[in-house]
Amino acid sequence: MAAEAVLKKKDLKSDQEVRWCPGCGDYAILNCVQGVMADLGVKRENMMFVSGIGCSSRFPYYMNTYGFHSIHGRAPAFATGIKVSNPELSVWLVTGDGDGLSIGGNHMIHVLRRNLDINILLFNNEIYGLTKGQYSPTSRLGLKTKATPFGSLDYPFNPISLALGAGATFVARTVDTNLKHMAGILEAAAAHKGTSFIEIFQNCVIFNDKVFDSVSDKKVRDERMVDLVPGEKIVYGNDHEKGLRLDGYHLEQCSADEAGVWDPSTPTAGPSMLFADIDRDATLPTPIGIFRQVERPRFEEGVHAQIDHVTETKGPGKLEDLIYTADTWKVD
Amino acid sequence: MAAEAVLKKKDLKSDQEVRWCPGCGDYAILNCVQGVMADLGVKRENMMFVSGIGCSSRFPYYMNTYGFHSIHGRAPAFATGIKVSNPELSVWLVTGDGDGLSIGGNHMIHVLRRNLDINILLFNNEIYGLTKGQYSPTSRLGLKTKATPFGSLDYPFNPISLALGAGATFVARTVDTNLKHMAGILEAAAAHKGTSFIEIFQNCVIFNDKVFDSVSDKKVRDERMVDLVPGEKIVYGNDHEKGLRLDGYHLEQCSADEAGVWDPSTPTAGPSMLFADIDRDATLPTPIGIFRQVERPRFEEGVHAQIDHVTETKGPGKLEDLIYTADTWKVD
Amino acid sequence: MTQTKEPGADLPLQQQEKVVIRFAGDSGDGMQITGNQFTSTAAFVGNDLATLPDFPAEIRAPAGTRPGVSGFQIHFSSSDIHTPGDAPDVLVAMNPAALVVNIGDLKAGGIVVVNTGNFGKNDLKKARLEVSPLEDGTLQGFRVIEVDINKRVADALTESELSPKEIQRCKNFYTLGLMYWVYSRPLEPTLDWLAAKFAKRPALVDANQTALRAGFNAGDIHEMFQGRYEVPACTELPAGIYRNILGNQALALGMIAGAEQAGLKLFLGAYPITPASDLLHQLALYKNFGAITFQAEDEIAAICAALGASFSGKLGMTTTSGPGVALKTEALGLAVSVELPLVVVNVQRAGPSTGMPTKVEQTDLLQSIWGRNGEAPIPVIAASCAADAFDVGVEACRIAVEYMTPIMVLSDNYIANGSEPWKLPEMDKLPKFTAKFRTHVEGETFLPFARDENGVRPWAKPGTPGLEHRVGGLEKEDGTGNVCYDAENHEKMTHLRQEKVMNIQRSIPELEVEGPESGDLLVLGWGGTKGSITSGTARAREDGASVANTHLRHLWPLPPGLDELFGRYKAILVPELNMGQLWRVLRSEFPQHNFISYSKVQGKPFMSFEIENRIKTILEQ
Amino acid sequence: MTQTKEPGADLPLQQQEKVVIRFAGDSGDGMQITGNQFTSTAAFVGNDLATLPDFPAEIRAPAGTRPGVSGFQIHFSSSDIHTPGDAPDVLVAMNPAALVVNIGDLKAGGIVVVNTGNFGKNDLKKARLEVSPLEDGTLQGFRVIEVDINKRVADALTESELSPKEIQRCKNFYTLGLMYWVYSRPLEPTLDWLAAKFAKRPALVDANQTALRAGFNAGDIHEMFQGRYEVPACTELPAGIYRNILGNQALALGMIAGAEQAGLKLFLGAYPITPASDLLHQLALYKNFGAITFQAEDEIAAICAALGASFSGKLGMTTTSGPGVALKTEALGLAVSVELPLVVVNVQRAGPSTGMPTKVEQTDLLQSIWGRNGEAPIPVIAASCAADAFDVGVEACRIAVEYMTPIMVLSDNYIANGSEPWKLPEMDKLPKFTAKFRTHVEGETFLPFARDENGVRPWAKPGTPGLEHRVGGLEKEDGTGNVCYDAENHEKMTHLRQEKVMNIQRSIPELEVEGPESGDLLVLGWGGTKGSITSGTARAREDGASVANTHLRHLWPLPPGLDELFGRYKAILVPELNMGQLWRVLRSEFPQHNFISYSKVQGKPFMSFEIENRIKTILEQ
Ligand SMILES: Cc1ncc(C[n+]2csc(CCOP(=O)(O)OP(=O)(O)O)c2C)c(N)n1
Ligand SMILES: Cc1ncc(C[n+]2csc(CCOP(=O)(O)OP(=O)(O)O)c2C)c(N)n1
Ligand code: SF4
Ligand code: SF4
Ligand SMILES: [Mg+2]
Ligand SMILES: [Mg+2]
Repeated sequence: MAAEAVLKKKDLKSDQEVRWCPGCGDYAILNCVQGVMADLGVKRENMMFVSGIGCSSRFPYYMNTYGFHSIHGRAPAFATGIKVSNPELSVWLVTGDGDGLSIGGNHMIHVLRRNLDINILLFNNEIYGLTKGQYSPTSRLGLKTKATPFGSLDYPFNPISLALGAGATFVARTVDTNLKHMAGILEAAAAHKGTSFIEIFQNCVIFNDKVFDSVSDKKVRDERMVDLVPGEKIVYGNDHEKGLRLDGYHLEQCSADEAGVWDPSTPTAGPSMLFADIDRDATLPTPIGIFRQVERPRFEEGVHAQIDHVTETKGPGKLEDLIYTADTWKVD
Repeated sequence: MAAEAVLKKKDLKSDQEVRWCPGCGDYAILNCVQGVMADLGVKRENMMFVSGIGCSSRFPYYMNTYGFHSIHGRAPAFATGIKVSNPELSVWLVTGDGDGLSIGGNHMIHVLRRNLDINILLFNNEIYGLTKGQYSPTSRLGLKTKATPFGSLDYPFNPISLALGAGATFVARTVDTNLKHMAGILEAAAAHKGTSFIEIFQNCVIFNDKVFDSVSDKKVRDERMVDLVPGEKIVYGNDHEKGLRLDGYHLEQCSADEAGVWDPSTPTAGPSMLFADIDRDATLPTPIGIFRQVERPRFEEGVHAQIDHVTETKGPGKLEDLIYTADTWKVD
Repeated sequence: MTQTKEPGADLPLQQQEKVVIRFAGDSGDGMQITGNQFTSTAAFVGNDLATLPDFPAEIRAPAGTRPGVSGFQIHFSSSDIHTPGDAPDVLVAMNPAALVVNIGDLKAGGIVVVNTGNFGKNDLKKARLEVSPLEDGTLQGFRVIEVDINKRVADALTESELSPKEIQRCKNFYTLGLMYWVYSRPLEPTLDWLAAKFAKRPALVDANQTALRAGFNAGDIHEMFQGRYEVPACTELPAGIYRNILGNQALALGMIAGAEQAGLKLFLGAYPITPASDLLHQLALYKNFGAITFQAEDEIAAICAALGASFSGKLGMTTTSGPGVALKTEALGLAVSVELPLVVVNVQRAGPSTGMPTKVEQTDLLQSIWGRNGEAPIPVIAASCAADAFDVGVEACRIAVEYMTPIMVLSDNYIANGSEPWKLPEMDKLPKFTAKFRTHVEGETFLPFARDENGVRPWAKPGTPGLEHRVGGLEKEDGTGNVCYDAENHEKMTHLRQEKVMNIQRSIPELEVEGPESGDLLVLGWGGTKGSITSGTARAREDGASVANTHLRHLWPLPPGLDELFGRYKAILVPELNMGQLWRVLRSEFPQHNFISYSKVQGKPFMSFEIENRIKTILEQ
Repeated sequence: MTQTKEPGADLPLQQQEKVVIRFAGDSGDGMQITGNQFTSTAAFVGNDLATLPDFPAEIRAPAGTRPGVSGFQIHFSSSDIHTPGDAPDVLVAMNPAALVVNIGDLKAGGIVVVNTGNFGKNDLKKARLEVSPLEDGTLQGFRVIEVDINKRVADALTESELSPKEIQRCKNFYTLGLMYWVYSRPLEPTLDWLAAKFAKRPALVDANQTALRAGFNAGDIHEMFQGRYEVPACTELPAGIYRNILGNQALALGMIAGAEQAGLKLFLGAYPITPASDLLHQLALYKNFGAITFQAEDEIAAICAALGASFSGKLGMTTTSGPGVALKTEALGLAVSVELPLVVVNVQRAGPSTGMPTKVEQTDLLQSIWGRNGEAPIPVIAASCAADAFDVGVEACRIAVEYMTPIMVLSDNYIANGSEPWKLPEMDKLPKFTAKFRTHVEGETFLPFARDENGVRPWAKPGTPGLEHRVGGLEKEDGTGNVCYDAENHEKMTHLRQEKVMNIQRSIPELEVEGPESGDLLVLGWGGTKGSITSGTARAREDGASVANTHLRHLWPLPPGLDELFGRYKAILVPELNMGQLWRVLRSEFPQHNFISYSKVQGKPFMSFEIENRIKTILEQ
């Protein structure tokens, strides 16, 4: 599957002017994605970016690949049609917290359960950027926005928990300010056979600036975030001196030595959920990295296997046979 | 809040002929709901049943209360408008696995996160009854239906896991063949302040007969189901001799003595998820009962508190003041 | 138990040109199977025919109740017919509910066969009757044949190993046998069908075959009939190979045929909804054609997946009914904007809202043509009968592929579930319209929104090196397709999209009329009313009226030549199962002509006599 | 630093009747604030005025680029005006991109004020320019005033404690000061506004006030102008209290006023979408009116929650734009079926699909009237300008409540964001239409679908003892509302629903025309084109044309008396920002009259001169 001519990052930049606000976290993500994609060994003509509507959803215009900027919230359905129709394509879905979890929440959970081999990047800025700053389903309680001048009353989704509940097979989180981490997650997602769901903490400088800073700011992030790496100990801290482990049904902080080893592929999603539900405001560090990674049959695989199987047993369909069945009669 | 005249079950039967197939599990549920509602101490005029479209969704027609048989999948949105508009009402939402989890999945997860004080009864028969037998998002892989003559390829949702992932505050499961259990769960749901989500295993005699029999048939159910009762040991078996307990990140079978005590109100939904993800086909028994029960502010409560607060600080709105502001000028 | 002497051979045998029978019973009585078997045999005999089932509302009502009544009407004939018939000649009623629900439709003097075995006290109560309709004068003016079918079946099957309950399930074949006798039909097709159907349960084969024969041979009943009838084969049908077909079946075949003719694989995204679900069910069988069927989580996902599939180079389709179309509206607008082929089928049912899902209506025409935000023109075509649905399916694919456009195909509940003989197409005469994918850059750069002489843009699918491009719902620059907010460009693109759709007119034939080339009245219909209009108008014409009739397949754009055609008649009568939707379109397109709306909104098709009477009333004025 | 002698007092002061200024700069340059301040001051002075912002596409484009240009146009006058003006008299361009994007619109011989501080190499590059438009002849034929505003602001604020970056942000007030000088405007309103706005940051107040005064006092620049102008207060406006208002603001006020007049609390279910979001934002402020605003997960949930709220006894409303209406279609059908009040607002934007969300269009009319499955009639009304939006909001509530019906209110991007003086209503003259809830059973049983003389059913809300009832989307039995599949009942209900909506006509006044009572031409518009039509037609009339104009608020049902009205003119010109949608409706309703469609689909409003010219062209033929 290696590309014939080696792709360069710049080959993936389209001729369209990138039009996000100066300072928007989207730029970093675009940059990182272009880098990772160039190295995937996928031919450019087999790359497909699908999105809904939102600032984040303008993403496909900036990728010099095939792209579909669809309608608000529906990208998972488009991606499904595209991937099932052509399983050869490397399909990437870009969406926002509004696009993917508000209007598009249903398609999102359904694509996760169906487990098509696509990669979903959810740019979570906890706000509606494109429509100029209303609260989203991930906005914190009490957030004052144009639509909630006295504070939001909607308890937010935790995108990771939601994905786990929907039965997702690959669930991860990364941050727009840590491109090395992001690249690693993108690569793991690309390698995963099945739907990969990646929540990216993304800063919207205009309408929700610094909302993740309490955990993701470079100054505090080592202390306030913990990277879940499959097969490795769950440690964090400036000197990797702290860890997390299970105490009965709860997580607790411990020393690095006592830390548990992370296994994102337990039979149930219960353990992943323990970590997912750690809130940014909690004393425990906010987990990033891979929350869950399990194997399960892919939808498009099943579809084509069934087609092949039926074609094998019945023989390739002949239109004439379908029309001229046994129950015919002749009029002269 | 006690009703003035004592309500009888028969007062809650409407004059409309009940029109489900003979033998349908829906009858038992209707019967149980009418019984429980009569005893709730709620006035009949304050009872409100809302539904979408499906066999199950005909439910409101048979309740001699206020009712709204709405459109497919949207009942949670109607219920939201109704409950927020009049928090006095006891709102019950009846839906099916298709109505509530296929077309209506998004509204479902959003109502769960908002946590309005309503009660959701999801009649899960793992099939579309009303449209005569297509597979639903809870149908088992491989199920042959009219729409999947060669077997379904859609990995199903686990409604309990999905509700947990969405942040539901009360999540339970019961069975149409165990009315005593169902009544207990309905009562607990009614008492819960917040959205109660109840999955009911419901048999569709016509299109998916006996699908839950492997766990719910009277002959096997004591061995194949375990009732999660808050504060009680997690035991099951014909003689209550078996139990479940946590072993690291996993659940394991043990003796009744060694069984864990069930706590559905842990800070994270991780433990609930461990139980939710036990499949009917697993060796462990299928849990019913209360998976989760936590307190969280209710949406409608917040809405009215905000209205009251703003009205207090600003004074009751006067239309004239809104129109005649400071920036006016006069033309003579 | 082979039959030696034809029972009742002594009774007079009368020839009839056409007969309408309605079988009616409880949902559990197997009336649909009975009707279908009678239909197959009529086809086997060579009759022209048309059928219409009358399902109860979606959920099975309790046995024996009025809402639980299931009916099946067949019209079979030795001459060319167009509808399942107005009033039945014969009503077979398996219980009191079936009797009272249907008796009103029976022709005066018609025959009613009643299963008295089901007229007990309890049965009457279930049907909300206090006195038996057999005794209260309800049946006055009809020829009543009373038979205790319950008992007769039990008697005939005393030797069967089946349980009494199972034995009672053979009642419908007893009844069928009886009707076969009355209309001198051969038993073989049904005997064969039973043998194949229950191949794995010989006891069932045996019992049902025995019941069928017992009904056929029931000598004493035969005497109650005043004779037997014969409806000879139809000789008016054009020569060819025929097959009986339901509208939904024909449409599904047309859709798969259309994809084949385009050289494409079909991708169906669908969400079940009455009465469109059978299209999904049937297309799901065609896996060996490479057809992909995807039952989506809702109607929106269904159309979006289909449009995604079209982007990928499949022929995307989606099938639904009115409430589903409502949900697809936004995505349809996107399909207009990105200019990809997409076939959208609306099997109409009675509205508004959930309405009456099992009843027929033509109330979605204006929604189809104009029901989108922005200027979002799409072509709209409609099937006129079960057999026509095949051609319409193919035509939809042609237009979608040749013009890179979404297209709306209208069918309805009446067409979908009605059946009639279908003259099978000659395979090499099916229209060809192979989809042409762009495979490489022609010229400097690839312009995804450049246009050919028909105003159609090129189709380039992912996987093609060098043609990488992006599409979306924002306004596009002419040619490049880049996002563009320029004022003149927007106006130009709006006109280009409109013109492209109007250009389809060039590929549509002019209408042909039946009847006089000019005259007092032209009856113009669309969709499933064709049969009634054709018969009704023909009858009026036979009675000397100066009236012609014609029928629209293409609703938008309309076929060429209409202005001239309309000018040849003093008035144009437009019968529709709605409040006058085509009539509105025509008035706004051709204000110079005189259109008269004939509206019926009862969830029921037009009867031929209604059309005939309306014509006469108008011409008398 | 108080001002002693008016700077430039020696220059000639000229009176002008009306002036159009356009401020244009980068999104970050604060042009909207500048425009709004100029507007407030014009209102303060007593001018009639109309404004129109021209936002860039939704996302902020990189600074200095063409897509990043933000504009604001104000038309202020001493006489009655109707539009924000056709071609500006003055263009203020803060950078090269703003200059090239807007220069084409400037009146021949107009003034262009250029901030030369932003015309460096890099600035030109960002605007994709190779040579400076100051040098390549672009500005030939205009009066060019070059000022290095960057430098002047820096100079004026040397003593400020603000950072250089912050100082540069005061540029817009310098510019505003300059324009205030040119048009002899008082500084006080803006000085006061600044003091209030930045009360918490005195340094900002000081810097901006200083910049404003510096612009006003910039003696050397004044010399470049050939004089100052004065636009005196407008004396043509009817007496009353006025306030400047944006269309979205006025509509939100109308909605809350309508709910109050009905004695109901408002429940708004909404999902953000440009350009309707501000309605949600504004109504969210009215908590002390008991108004509930609910930002739903999508448009479907928004309308469903609103309809649920109406069932509960609130006045349910939902606000959106075209793509959102598409999604609400199914629920709208349900609202028709259950017959509950519901106000649906569509602030139209350019389509199809996502289209051009920040541009104006009137392309959703046919969708509004006919875009639903089944026969699902609803009333449709439209606002004609910012101030009118208030009345239309109230009228929508009246119709919804009095007729128990969903209603579609059309506004558009032009009305929504344009402002004009609004003559405030006298509170006691607002229409009253108190909602009447049924509180107890009248007669034997409660019949939720019984009707009064207008065909309207009773409203009974949960919580009322004895009136428990169920509603839904299945067809209902006349009177009882029980589910009913009866054929005649369905036809009856279809007609009853239709008649109820048509009955609304009785409560609508006849149209009044401006101009001759009969003549060659009537110009008939609807929605936001009223200003241009009124001005353009008046000008044609002044030039002697026999032309009148009138405007529709009620699009469905249409007002009474139209047939007679149309008969008084030889032809009716129907200008619309679409491909002729009202024109189609009129043709189908009144085929006997001669309607001429005038279509513009550029995402831009009509200019008055376009209307004037079209009238003249038609009359010359
Ligand atoms: C059907 C429809 N409804 C609403 C909108 C308006 N809209 C566009 S993007 C958006 C939300 C964007 O939020 P998010 O997905 O978080 O993206 P972001 O801009 O924050 O990246 C909304 C409400 C639309 N385009 N279409
Ligand atoms: C918009 C729309 N799409 C589709 C349908 C058809 N429909 C009615 S009920 C139903 C599914 C019902 O399944 P479920 O919710 O599981 O209810 P059940 O009948 O099994 O109780 C469908 C697809 C509809 N009524 N409306
Ligand atoms: S509004 Fe926010 S999310 Fe959108 S481009 Fe600007 S910074 Fe980025
Ligand atoms: S189809 Fe199934 S779910 Fe529906 S009423 Fe019948 S048995 Fe019950
Ligand atoms: Mg966002
Ligand atoms: Mg179901």
